Amino acid sequence: MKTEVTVANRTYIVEYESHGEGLKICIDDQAYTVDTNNFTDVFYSILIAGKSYDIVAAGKDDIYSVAVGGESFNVHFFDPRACLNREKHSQSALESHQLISAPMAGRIIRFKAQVGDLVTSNDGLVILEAMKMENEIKSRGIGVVKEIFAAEDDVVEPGQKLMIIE
Amino acid sequence: MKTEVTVANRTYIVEYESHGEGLKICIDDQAYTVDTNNFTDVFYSILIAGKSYDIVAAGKDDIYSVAVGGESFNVHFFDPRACLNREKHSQSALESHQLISAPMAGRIIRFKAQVGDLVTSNDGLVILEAMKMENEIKSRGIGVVKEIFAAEDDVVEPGQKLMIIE
Amino acid sequence: MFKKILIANRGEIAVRIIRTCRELGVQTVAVYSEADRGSLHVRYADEAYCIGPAPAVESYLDAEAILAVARSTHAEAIHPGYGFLSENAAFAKKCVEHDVVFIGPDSTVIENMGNKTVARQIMIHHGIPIIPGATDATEECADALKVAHDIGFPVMLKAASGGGGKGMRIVHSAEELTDAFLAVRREAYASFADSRIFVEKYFSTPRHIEVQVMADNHGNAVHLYERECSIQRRYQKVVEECPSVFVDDALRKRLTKTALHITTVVGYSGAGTVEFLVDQDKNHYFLEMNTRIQVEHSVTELVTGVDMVKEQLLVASGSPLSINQDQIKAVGAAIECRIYAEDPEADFLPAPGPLKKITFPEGPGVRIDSGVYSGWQVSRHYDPMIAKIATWGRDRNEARIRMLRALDECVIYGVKTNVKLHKQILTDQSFIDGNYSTKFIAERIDSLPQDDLFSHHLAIIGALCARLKTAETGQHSMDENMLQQHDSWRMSGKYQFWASRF
Amino acid sequence: MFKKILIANRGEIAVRIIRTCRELGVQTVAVYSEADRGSLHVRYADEAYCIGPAPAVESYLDAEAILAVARSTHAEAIHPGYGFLSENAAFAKKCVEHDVVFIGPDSTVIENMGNKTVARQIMIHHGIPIIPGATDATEECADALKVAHDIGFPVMLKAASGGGGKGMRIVHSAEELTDAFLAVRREAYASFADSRIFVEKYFSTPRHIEVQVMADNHGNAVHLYERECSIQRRYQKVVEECPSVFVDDALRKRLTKTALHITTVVGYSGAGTVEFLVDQDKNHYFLEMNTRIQVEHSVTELVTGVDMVKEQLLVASGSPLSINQDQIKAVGAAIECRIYAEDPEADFLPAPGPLKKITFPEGPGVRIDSGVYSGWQVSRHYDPMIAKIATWGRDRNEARIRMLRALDECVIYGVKTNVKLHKQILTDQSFIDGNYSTKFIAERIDSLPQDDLFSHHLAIIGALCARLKTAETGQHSMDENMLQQHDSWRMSGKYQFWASRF
Repeated sequence: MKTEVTVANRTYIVEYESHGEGLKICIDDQAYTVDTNNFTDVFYSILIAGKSYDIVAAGKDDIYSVAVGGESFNVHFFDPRACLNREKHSQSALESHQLISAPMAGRIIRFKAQVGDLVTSNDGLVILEAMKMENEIKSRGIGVVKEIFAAEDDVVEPGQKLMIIE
Repeated sequence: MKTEVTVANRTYIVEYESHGEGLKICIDDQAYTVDTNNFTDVFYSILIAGKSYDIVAAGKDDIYSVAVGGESFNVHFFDPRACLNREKHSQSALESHQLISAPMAGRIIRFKAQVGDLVTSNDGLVILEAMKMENEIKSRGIGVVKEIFAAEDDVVEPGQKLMIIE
Repeated sequence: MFKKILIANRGEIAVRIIRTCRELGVQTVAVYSEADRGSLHVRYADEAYCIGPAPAVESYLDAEAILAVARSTHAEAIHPGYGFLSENAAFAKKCVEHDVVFIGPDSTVIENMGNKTVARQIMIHHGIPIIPGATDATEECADALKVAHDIGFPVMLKAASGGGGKGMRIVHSAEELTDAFLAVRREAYASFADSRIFVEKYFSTPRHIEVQVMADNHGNAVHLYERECSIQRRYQKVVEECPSVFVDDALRKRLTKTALHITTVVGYSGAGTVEFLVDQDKNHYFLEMNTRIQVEHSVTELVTGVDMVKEQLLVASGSPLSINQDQIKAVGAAIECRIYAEDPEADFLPAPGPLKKITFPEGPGVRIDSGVYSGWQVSRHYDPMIAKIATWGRDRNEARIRMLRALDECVIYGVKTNVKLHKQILTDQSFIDGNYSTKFIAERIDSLPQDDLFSHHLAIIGALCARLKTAETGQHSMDENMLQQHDSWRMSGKYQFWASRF
Repeated sequence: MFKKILIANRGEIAVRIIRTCRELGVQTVAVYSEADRGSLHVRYADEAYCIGPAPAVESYLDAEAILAVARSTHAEAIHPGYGFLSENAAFAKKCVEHDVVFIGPDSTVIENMGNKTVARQIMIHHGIPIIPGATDATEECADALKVAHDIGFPVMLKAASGGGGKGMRIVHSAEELTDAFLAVRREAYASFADSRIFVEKYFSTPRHIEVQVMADNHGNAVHLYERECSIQRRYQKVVEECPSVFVDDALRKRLTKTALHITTVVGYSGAGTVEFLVDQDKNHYFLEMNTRIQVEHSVTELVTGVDMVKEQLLVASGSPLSINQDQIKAVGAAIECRIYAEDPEADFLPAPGPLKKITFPEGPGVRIDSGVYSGWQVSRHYDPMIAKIATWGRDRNEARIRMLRALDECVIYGVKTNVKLHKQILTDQSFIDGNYSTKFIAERIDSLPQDDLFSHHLAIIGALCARLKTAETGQHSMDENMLQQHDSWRMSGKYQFWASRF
């Protein structure tokens, strides 16, 4: 099986096949023979040429959350034919108008930018209070605020859209 | 709902109904209003009139394994109509001829009783080695060994029948 | 000793208190908000009662609701833990009025120490050094400017009723002062309903060192040595140590003597902490006195062997302290790392969510205090602390490498945490040398190290294992809400002001 | 210090050794049997290699397989842990021949101390008291009878190569002797391929007290105080304490002096334990010397603060001990409870099975050493120890009540355990008073307390919750193999002889 995988904004070409109890895998040009052992739901013990690694992994469809040595990664699989196109499409969409959504649940303290405002990189957009803390959501690019979807004092859920910048 | 339940060889009459987030339950003549919270697969937090208990429980059909304050119990539910009859039947069967099965996996070292031997309470029947230890299975009643189903040096699985005593 | 007490808190500190109560045979009553029905403190207590909705102000800060539970359960005393009502003089007073023992000092002591102006005046009166600056708080920008000119820039603006880092700002010049003053005043009012601000001398490489004290109502007062709490992020402690590598015997003698002096003159009772700022030249200045148990009390317990909650209960129930100064020996060294659910890639924003799997470290010299379990959700309503990991060693370096080992053993899956930050701190040469100030994190730990390629490869292998398992069994090992969200917009912590960290 | 070592063991002790290696920056190589692919020591090691099938004789006892892994991984040393090859002189010798450091004393020391006859002769030669009885082992019943008549009944029969309680029997009269002798001889031959038996004086209320020693190759030898190991079931330690409440300063001085004397005269190196029998009148008799780390070393570590595995590695790598006698202070008291998967209702038969859920205690003064995790299976092939729980307190009673608190926090679901037995022991008045001998469990803990009715009611409520959840979600929370089997036939432990407990 051959697929593309992204981890932390890097894309890798992955080829793999089952190999006894484990698997053979080639990531870009690096080949590994992996002995895997899954003892309880999400814990995997991995042996690669005798080296032992403890990995936690779970997910569904094409997205997996993996913890390796105290760090966690989101790993995305792509169908090389269909998905890449979809990805490209959504990226271009993102570039023409940028959607600001709440990264966490919280209460909106204040909008620092209003409809029509020109914002540039690092400009504050929204101040969100969560867990007794005021957090400022900043802009990473240039654009004009097109629409605001919430009001001050609103309690928002994670992922709820707050603002569109064009 | 009304049912019979056995715990550690004692039988209780249990009546219960859902009650909001929890349940109302009457065990023999003792009534409880129970607030239950199941946070993760098998852990239950139980509040009865404010008193807090941490219980681990799982099982299927009519048999549940429950841990309460460091002790574990097997809890059997009975359908008052059908099951009691079945139970009675199997109990009488147990009394006429007693089946000795391996309580754990291990290797049979030796049979201390042979076919035709009369055994009484506390007589040794089989010596089973498990986890580097020799364990003697003893008789709790009187009877004659009718049949032996395994040989010395056999490795047996838990529950495998070893002997019938009549 | 009490027969039964109520614990007016949640999370790890409530569990910590229940542990000692169990050892002393004291029955425990937990109170909980609607968000906390499955919380560990509810599970561990003997009794538990709901006191209101998730927002703290409607539950853990609701004095009437808590006192009603105390009354109906016949709890003889209330342990407030840290945060919430622990330094609320009105609550302490109300407890006494309701004939319930408040486990802490007298309400007037709480009031005096909670009011920075009063506290400073007491210190000045008794000849205890305080930080140069205003001894009176002000709501007026002009006053602030005048003080700043007197003591010279840089100065620190501090909300009079603030604490735990909330409502603080450094100002380097007169130009910056007005904006900063207004911001702090706004935050101070929003958080504490008190707009008064202190202006004080700002030190460039200060150490934050505190002395643990305990006093009973029989005239005994002891210190339990110092804690080094300079490793902070935005005025919030991240790593604490006992003892401080910066404190030599002469300074230790001065610090503990001053702390005991304060304990005596304010008429203290129970466990308290005197916080000092220590400058490069080892001058010490009184900062404040915390009239409650601290988060970081575990390092003191590891080094002295004293169960501080036990002593709190002894004192509150009228017994003398079970230890005198000669019996309190500091043996070895201890370090504590506060493990938070926060996102290091998003400037350490709180990252509430489901703790799908947790494995805590074990083995020699490791102490765990947590209020969570696999399956529990870190709530957005409260402080996102997952656990305190503390290690003890024969010396500081043994404690340090043991902590690194412990952090490596720690598996927390489901939410992002600051574990990697701790590893960075503990392996930084300045930390190893003990050569650091409260600026340490800001100056030394400015960016996350790059992932190495191999960790990406391992992540892919792990993901592939999970994917093949799903394909094989047709079952997802876990539901999808465990997947951590990434947002393409960065969040800044510039406006992060914590009210609930201690 | 070594760069890389191999750990020729499994379970908690392998994990314990890996922990110290990680702290010292020493790479670790684990070896495992086919049954142990998912074992915690495999997961925690840097490298891991399979060395054979589940039976220990084909894997953990296979010296050639282990040395082959050491060679191919360039491991510089082998830590044998306890059990398995740890006291195998031939293996220690073979390591040296293969140019691999054996982490333990010289093979001749292991050989001498492993041979009870030789060990006793050395002790007699150096004027160290031994238990009255034969100094020569015999295979002949007639010899045994003669010795028994000389020293008087009751006598103890002991397999010459035995250990850990296997191959031991008390004989009260000449009539019983023949049968018992033959039984012990048969067991001894089956277990150790050595039919020789010692006959020695049997004491009615003996204490089993051992002294921890450490020596390096630079002429330094120190003791780390004593451990009280009298709480035993069928000659197997169940609860250990440090220090012993029975040992006064005068006895402690004699015990530690004797232990150091032995350490010196046998040319010891590394960590060792000198076991003594102490009678009612506080006379001490040398029993044996264990030339390896003990299960119960954690109580000594808690009280002295010394990481004993670290010292073992230092000594084996040629460094001197990092501590001298003056630096080793005993502070407070520690207790260890060995948590086993065994069925208290079936005479403490091993109860292998799936550890579905485990929650270990946390908080002040608690140390956990385990080799298991939620989801792991306790194998029928090896020792069924789940974990060691150790607690430290300022005094013995604080350690004791802390242990009771810790045991209450401990949730082990899926297999039966001896947790309740520990609670019985720790709340028994004789134990509280410190007034007990090796007969304690046999005499005081003869039957399990009755369940109270309310715990049945709670069990029913719990079962009902699980049943209603199943009905609601249609999912069983766990598979059925977790249900514990009950057999209507009792099993007796009369023939239980453990070869793998230490």
